[in-house]
Amino acid sequence: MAGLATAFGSGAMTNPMEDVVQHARAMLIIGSNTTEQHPVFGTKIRQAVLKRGVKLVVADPRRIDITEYATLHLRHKPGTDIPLINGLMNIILANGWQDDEFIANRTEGFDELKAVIEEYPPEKVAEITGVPVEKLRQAAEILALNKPMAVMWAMGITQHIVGVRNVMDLANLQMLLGNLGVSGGGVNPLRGQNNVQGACDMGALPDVYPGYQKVNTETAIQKFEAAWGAKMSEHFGMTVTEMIPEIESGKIKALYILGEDPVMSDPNSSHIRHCLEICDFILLQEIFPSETSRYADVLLPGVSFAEKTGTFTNTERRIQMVRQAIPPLGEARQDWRIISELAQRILAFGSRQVNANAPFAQWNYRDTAQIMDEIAALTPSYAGVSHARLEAGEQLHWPVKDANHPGTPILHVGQFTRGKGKFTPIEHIPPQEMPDDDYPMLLNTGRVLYHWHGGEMTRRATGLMQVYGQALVEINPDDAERLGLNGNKRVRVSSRRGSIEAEAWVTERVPPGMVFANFHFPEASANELTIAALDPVSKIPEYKICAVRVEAIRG
Amino acid sequence: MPLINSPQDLRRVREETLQKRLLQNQASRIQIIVSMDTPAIAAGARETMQAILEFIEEEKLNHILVKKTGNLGFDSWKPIVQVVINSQSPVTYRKVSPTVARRIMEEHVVGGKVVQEHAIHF
Amino acid sequence: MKDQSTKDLPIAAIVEAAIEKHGTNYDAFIPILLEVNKAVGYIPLHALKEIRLRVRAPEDGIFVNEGRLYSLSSFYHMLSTKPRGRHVVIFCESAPCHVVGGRQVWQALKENLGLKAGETSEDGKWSLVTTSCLGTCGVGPVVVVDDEIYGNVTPEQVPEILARYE
Amino acid sequence: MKITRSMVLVSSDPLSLQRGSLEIYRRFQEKLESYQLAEEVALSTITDVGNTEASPVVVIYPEAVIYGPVQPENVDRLVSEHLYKGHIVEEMLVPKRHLPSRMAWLQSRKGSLPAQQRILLARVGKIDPENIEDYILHDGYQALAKALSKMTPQQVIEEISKSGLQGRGGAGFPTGRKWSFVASAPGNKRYVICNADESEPGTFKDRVLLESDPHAILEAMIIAGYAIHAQEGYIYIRGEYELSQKRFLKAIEQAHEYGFLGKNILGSNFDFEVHLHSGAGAYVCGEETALIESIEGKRGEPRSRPPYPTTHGLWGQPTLVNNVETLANVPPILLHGAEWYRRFGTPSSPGTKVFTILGNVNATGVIEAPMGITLREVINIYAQGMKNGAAFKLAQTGGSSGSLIPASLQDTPLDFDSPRKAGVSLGSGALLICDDNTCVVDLVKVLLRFFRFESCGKCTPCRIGTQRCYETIRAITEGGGQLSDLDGLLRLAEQMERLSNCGLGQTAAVPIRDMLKHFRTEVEAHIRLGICPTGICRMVPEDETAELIENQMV
Amino acid sequence: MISLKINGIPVEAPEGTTVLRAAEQAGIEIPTLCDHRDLTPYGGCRLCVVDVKGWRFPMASCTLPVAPDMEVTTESPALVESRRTILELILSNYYDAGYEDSLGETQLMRWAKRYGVDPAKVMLKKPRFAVNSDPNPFIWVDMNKCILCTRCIRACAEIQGRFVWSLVERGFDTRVVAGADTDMLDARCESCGACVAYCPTGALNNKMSLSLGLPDKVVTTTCTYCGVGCQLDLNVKDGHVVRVTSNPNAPVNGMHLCVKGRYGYDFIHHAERLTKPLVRQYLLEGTPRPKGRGEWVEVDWDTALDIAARKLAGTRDAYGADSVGVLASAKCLNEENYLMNKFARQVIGTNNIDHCARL
Repeated sequence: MAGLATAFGSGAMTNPMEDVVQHARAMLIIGSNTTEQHPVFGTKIRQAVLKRGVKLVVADPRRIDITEYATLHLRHKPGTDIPLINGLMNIILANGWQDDEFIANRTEGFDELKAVIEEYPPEKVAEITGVPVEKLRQAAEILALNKPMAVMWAMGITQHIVGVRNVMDLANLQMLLGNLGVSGGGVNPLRGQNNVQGACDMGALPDVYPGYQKVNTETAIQKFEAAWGAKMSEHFGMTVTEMIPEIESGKIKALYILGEDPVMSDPNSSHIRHCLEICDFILLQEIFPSETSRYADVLLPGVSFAEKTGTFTNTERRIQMVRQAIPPLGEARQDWRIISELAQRILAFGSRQVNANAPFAQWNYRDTAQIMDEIAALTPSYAGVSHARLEAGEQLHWPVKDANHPGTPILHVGQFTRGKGKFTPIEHIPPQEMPDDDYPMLLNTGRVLYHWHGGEMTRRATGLMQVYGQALVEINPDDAERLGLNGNKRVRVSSRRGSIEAEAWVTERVPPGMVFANFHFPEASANELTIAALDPVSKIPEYKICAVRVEAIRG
Repeated sequence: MPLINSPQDLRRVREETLQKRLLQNQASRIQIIVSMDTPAIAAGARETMQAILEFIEEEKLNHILVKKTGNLGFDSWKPIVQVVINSQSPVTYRKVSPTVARRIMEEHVVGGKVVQEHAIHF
Repeated sequence: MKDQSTKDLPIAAIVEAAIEKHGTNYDAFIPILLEVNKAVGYIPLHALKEIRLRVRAPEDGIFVNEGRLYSLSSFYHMLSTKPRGRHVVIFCESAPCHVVGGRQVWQALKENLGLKAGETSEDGKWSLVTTSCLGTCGVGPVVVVDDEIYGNVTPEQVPEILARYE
Repeated sequence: MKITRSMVLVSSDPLSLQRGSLEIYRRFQEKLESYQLAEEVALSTITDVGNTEASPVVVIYPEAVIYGPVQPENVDRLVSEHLYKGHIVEEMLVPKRHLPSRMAWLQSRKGSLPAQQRILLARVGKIDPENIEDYILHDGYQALAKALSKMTPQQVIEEISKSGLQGRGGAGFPTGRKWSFVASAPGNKRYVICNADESEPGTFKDRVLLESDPHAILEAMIIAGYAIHAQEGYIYIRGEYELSQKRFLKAIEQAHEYGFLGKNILGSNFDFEVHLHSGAGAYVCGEETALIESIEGKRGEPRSRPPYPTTHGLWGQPTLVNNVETLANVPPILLHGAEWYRRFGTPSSPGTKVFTILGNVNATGVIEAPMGITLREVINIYAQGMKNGAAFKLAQTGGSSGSLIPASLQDTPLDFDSPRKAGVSLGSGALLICDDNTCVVDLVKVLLRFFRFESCGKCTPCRIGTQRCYETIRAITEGGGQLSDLDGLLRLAEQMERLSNCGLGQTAAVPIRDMLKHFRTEVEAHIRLGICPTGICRMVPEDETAELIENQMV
Repeated sequence: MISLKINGIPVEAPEGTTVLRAAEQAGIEIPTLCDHRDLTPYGGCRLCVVDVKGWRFPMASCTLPVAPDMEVTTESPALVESRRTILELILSNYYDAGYEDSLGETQLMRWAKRYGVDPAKVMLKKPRFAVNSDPNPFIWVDMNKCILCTRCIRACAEIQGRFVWSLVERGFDTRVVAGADTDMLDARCESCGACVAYCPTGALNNKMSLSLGLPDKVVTTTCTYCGVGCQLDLNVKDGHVVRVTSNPNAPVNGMHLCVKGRYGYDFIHHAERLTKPLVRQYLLEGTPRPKGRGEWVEVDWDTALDIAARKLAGTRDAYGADSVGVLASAKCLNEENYLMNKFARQVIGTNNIDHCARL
């Protein structure tokens, strides 16, 4: 969430979901297939439209389900989010719909923004994005004149080489309209997995300690060295999208992987396989054998969510209890126990200097409540969080500043974390790999309602497999006809990196020239095709766009 | 612009219509009114009307004005036809089948003699 | 039967014309269905889809799906969800017609057509259905064939009335 | 059919009876025989003449003269002079001053029919319904012009209130009060809805008005719109009434052309539009909230009340729903004034009522008579007696949901109060008159089949209750009834009346209750003796599919 | 606030509250089948009728708004009689094929018991519909138990926004069908199971849980799938999750869940679950790593942890802390992610820690 951090000083969904559905008068959903990826929130948005007549603008190249509820569907070309957003801002400025008071009091950098925005007149934007001028004007009017307006997005915005810039531009839009720090507004990135937010909050990132304390700052280093009793590294670590390729260069020799399946979830699977193959040592902690487990050396059985107690932090920064319902299966152990035991053993080898008297040097945890107390002690935004409060039924959105603080459902009320909100002018950069003569179609990737991520869990759920049992590649009827599919449903999709075979779903959900594939099924995972082009800041790969060739398989 | 834009307009239109009707009545000494509502049609009023028009056509009785109206009398009497001659009180006929209609045309309208067995006495 | 020929009927055009006349607001749903029923003889499923596609307008807060339209079609008895014969014979079976000889006329209809209530003949010529009062009780018993209404019907007249239709 | 040339009515209210009217009646029978007039002259009785000094009275048609007080010995002279020679016996006439309003209508002779009091039907049968000029010529749009130019909306409502007009849809709610509720209810928009979903079997008064005088209803809707500050009106005409729809649409078109609809009507700053909405074959849509649901493009399921449409109606806004006949009263009231209007009918039920007469009688159709007329009068004066001289057994009033009135109650005045007191209801004004060849169980079976068929299915007591009642009654007609069924039936009927969401389920119980109240012996005969006294019920199980009306659609 | 009296008890309720809800807030339970606090009032079943002073007939309390000085009586011999009639009528059109379900006592059976109506006596003798009439894998459809309360229809429309269910026909022939009388999935069902959650009779049931019996434990937890953070109840029997049910108090989602949350739980007990630590044969033998890493061997925890610890520590010591990469998990607990962060930074000494937030 680097984009939001630049603009506001902290990056997370600013408004709770319920606040958005209850109070927004207009919504912009861009790059989020909300009803399939965040189904319960998706249905709440539907109800906001049905019951309150909220004006909904959906910007998405695909005719996803939520477009049925949209007042307006902007079917812009993939990779043209920035010109689209700039174009909307251009129209807003031309009509004087911006919130001058908000801009004056709470932001900086407006003039620079304005200069760039002027470069994006509607006609030019229509040309780049493929959205007619008339629709751009309608969208701008709906979004500007129905306040508060909330923006929601997900991976459709971030999984581009310009992901961070996309996000910053959406932040620009919302500052321009004064929709920040208010109920029913905000910038709202929908976090994909159940505890992405929590994993980030907990410092499972190469550049920050828990609570986004930068690893290269003196205060943070001192704080954690004191707490953990060990010398801290002072430079940023590698992201997952860097670590695995760096195996090839020899920089990375060993991996400790907890419950992840990079072969399925990372771009350019065949290259990932190659890297893992040559890695010296891989420790994998999992609940199922996976595509990645083929490359592991030690496989430790962890447990599912039903077998442990602790907390998840959802997309709206709400910290909630997970409670153990059944004992761990077989000899499987709760993951926190495994990590602790492993840590204790490694520390016992003694080659690393650890001051055992430091307050949090030890790994002998009784339970996860005790771990949470440690988190609270070291993480300002979780300072007031405890299992006891949660068990008492308190609803806590971080930041929770102390044991009596009620939490912060809406961010940036009255003031941004960094003081003034910062406008950053954003210029359009085309995607890394665009269709050409050899690979004439564009591949978009994502998930479907019935499956989850690499499919490790959902492919093992009988009913889900009955409804959606194999990978489907969405393809427009025009293309299907051009390819001579003629009822023959099998297609081969190839990119410069690999190829998959799958069943075609001929549908108008995708525009001509685009195919859409998911990465839930190992035998036809979209990530065999995707490109490992990364956003320079966030290191997020450009999953949403690469060039492919589609052929009918004669059978 | 609508035809009537004030209560005065309404009065005027009414007067004009009245004059028009008086002229019409002078032109058409004989008027035949056929009840044309759903039960009348169900009982065969369309055929009756047809028979009357055919008779007029055949006999070239151009001075006769045939009009339709809504519910005229009991349903059990339908089809119902009224004959008005010289603006005198109408004679109402019940159960006017096409055959009866022709008889009424011949005997009453042309012949001036009321067809008693179909005339309503009330 | 009518369903066999619906493929040739311009359902989309029929729906379009109905929308032209009645608009796309919620209050147009039933009138549109009535028009389709009148033009096609019943409401084929693909007509429901055509209506949904043309009527649905989130920008005006109008949401509709086939299920709702089907539900309406089955609730209102002037609409039929099943194909009908070329000629539909409708008999009023309400009390006013019943007490003035409706029973006997109903028997005569069933015997002459060889059909029971709600049935369509195998050659697709006739459908026999009942209705509640048509408001023409003054000339009961009443039988309607297609758009023609017959009053004061006696059992003896039934064959003669039916013979008028090809 | 026998057409009588004259009709004699002898008063038979308690006072007249006390003064020997029975003897007068007997003498008439005798004399008509001896003058050989029995074939040409109908003889009947009339009740509640409301005049003590003149009773007993004798009314003779077609001259519509009233004699009184009449002594038995006068009868010979009346027969020989009036009925035989055709001279009115002037000196025996009731003096004008002794003629109260209750009697006055007997003398009036408007239209082509005897002694109707035509206010609503004044133009019916006189004008071409598709010709707006005809309407204008017959006082059309005068009331609207008066309202718009001389009255405030408030004054219009006051006038309607003063007239004592009550809703003619069946419930009899004071119209003026309803109008003022809607006018004062908070809302962004207000609507006028004319309920023309006339689906009660045997009721077709609205159809007659719509087919024969559509502009009158349209004018009334516009006036109502003005009174309650509405800009839009809907008329919901049942789908089966094609001709009504056609004529009303034409009326709307003409009214636009002439400037009675649209912007700045008659130069005022009042705008009004009317939409015609067709029903599609559902009796229950006659219920006002079901009708509103239907306009909104939903299944015609009645809403729960309160709240009422007066505050939460069409699209959730305050809505005035009036029946066609109710609205038809509005222009004459405004044109002639509330005082004039109250001269008709009874003090508690002013005005006239349009009745539809059906069944085993000589004349069937529509009539308009003052409120308070009795069933006996209707049968004998208007319906011209029972067909084929059969005996009157019962009448069903107000369509399927009305009461079964046995012969013993035929002198109950038909107004809003009296039938209620006698435990019967006036309903929509349909009078289905049945002779003694009618089996009451068979009739009630037909009615229950109707309800089962027309229930919307929303609430349990109606949806399942009508089916269970139908099954039980059907079993009785097929020889499978048990005496204990009758108690169960009555209990279920009572609960249906208590618990149903709308009038349909509530009134479905009425025929059952009336049947068991007035005709229990006949019902029990089916069960105890295994026979149908009239021979109508076959007393054997009938072919299920032939009788059941599953999935029937027009 | 509007003041009224229910069973003589003064009650205050905001304008627009129904009598049933006002009573509920005052701790007075009024029987109902079609009403649910999450759904628009319907007024169909009529079980909730109450007497209101000034009204001749009982009123359905689920649709009746509170009014000032209203006096309501919720139970009386006449009302009991009425409720019994309603239940008898409902059950006279109900059929129980006798299969075991895992719902426990349905609301319908609860009221039947309370008002002394014996379903066995009044119910139909044979089914009117197929007992399992829809082929979808999640939702058991047995319309013989449908009482037309329309909660499923309203749940689908007002919560899921999918409009799968609707009523067709009318009167006694009224039925609930999916779409234009088709299969649920054809009617664009998203299998969220909201209709099941709100069904008061078991006409809609959880297919996967049928005949698994009643749970001996119910645990409220947070869903493991997307970032919305729905809470749900795991129903546990003999150490197995047999069903997921809605928890009405879930702060984010209330009674609502999606298909994965409600029906995607059977991976928990899937046969492929890893239940023993595994290490490659070569690690036990101390031989070089073969191509393809060789065979897996089941070992005890000590062995596995020991090998893992030695290898990681060895790598760190041989190639420096930054030669080790740590991948935490967005599927795991905050506490576990914290430990992974601490592990990388304290135990290994590297900032090479990440997880799949980007993916």
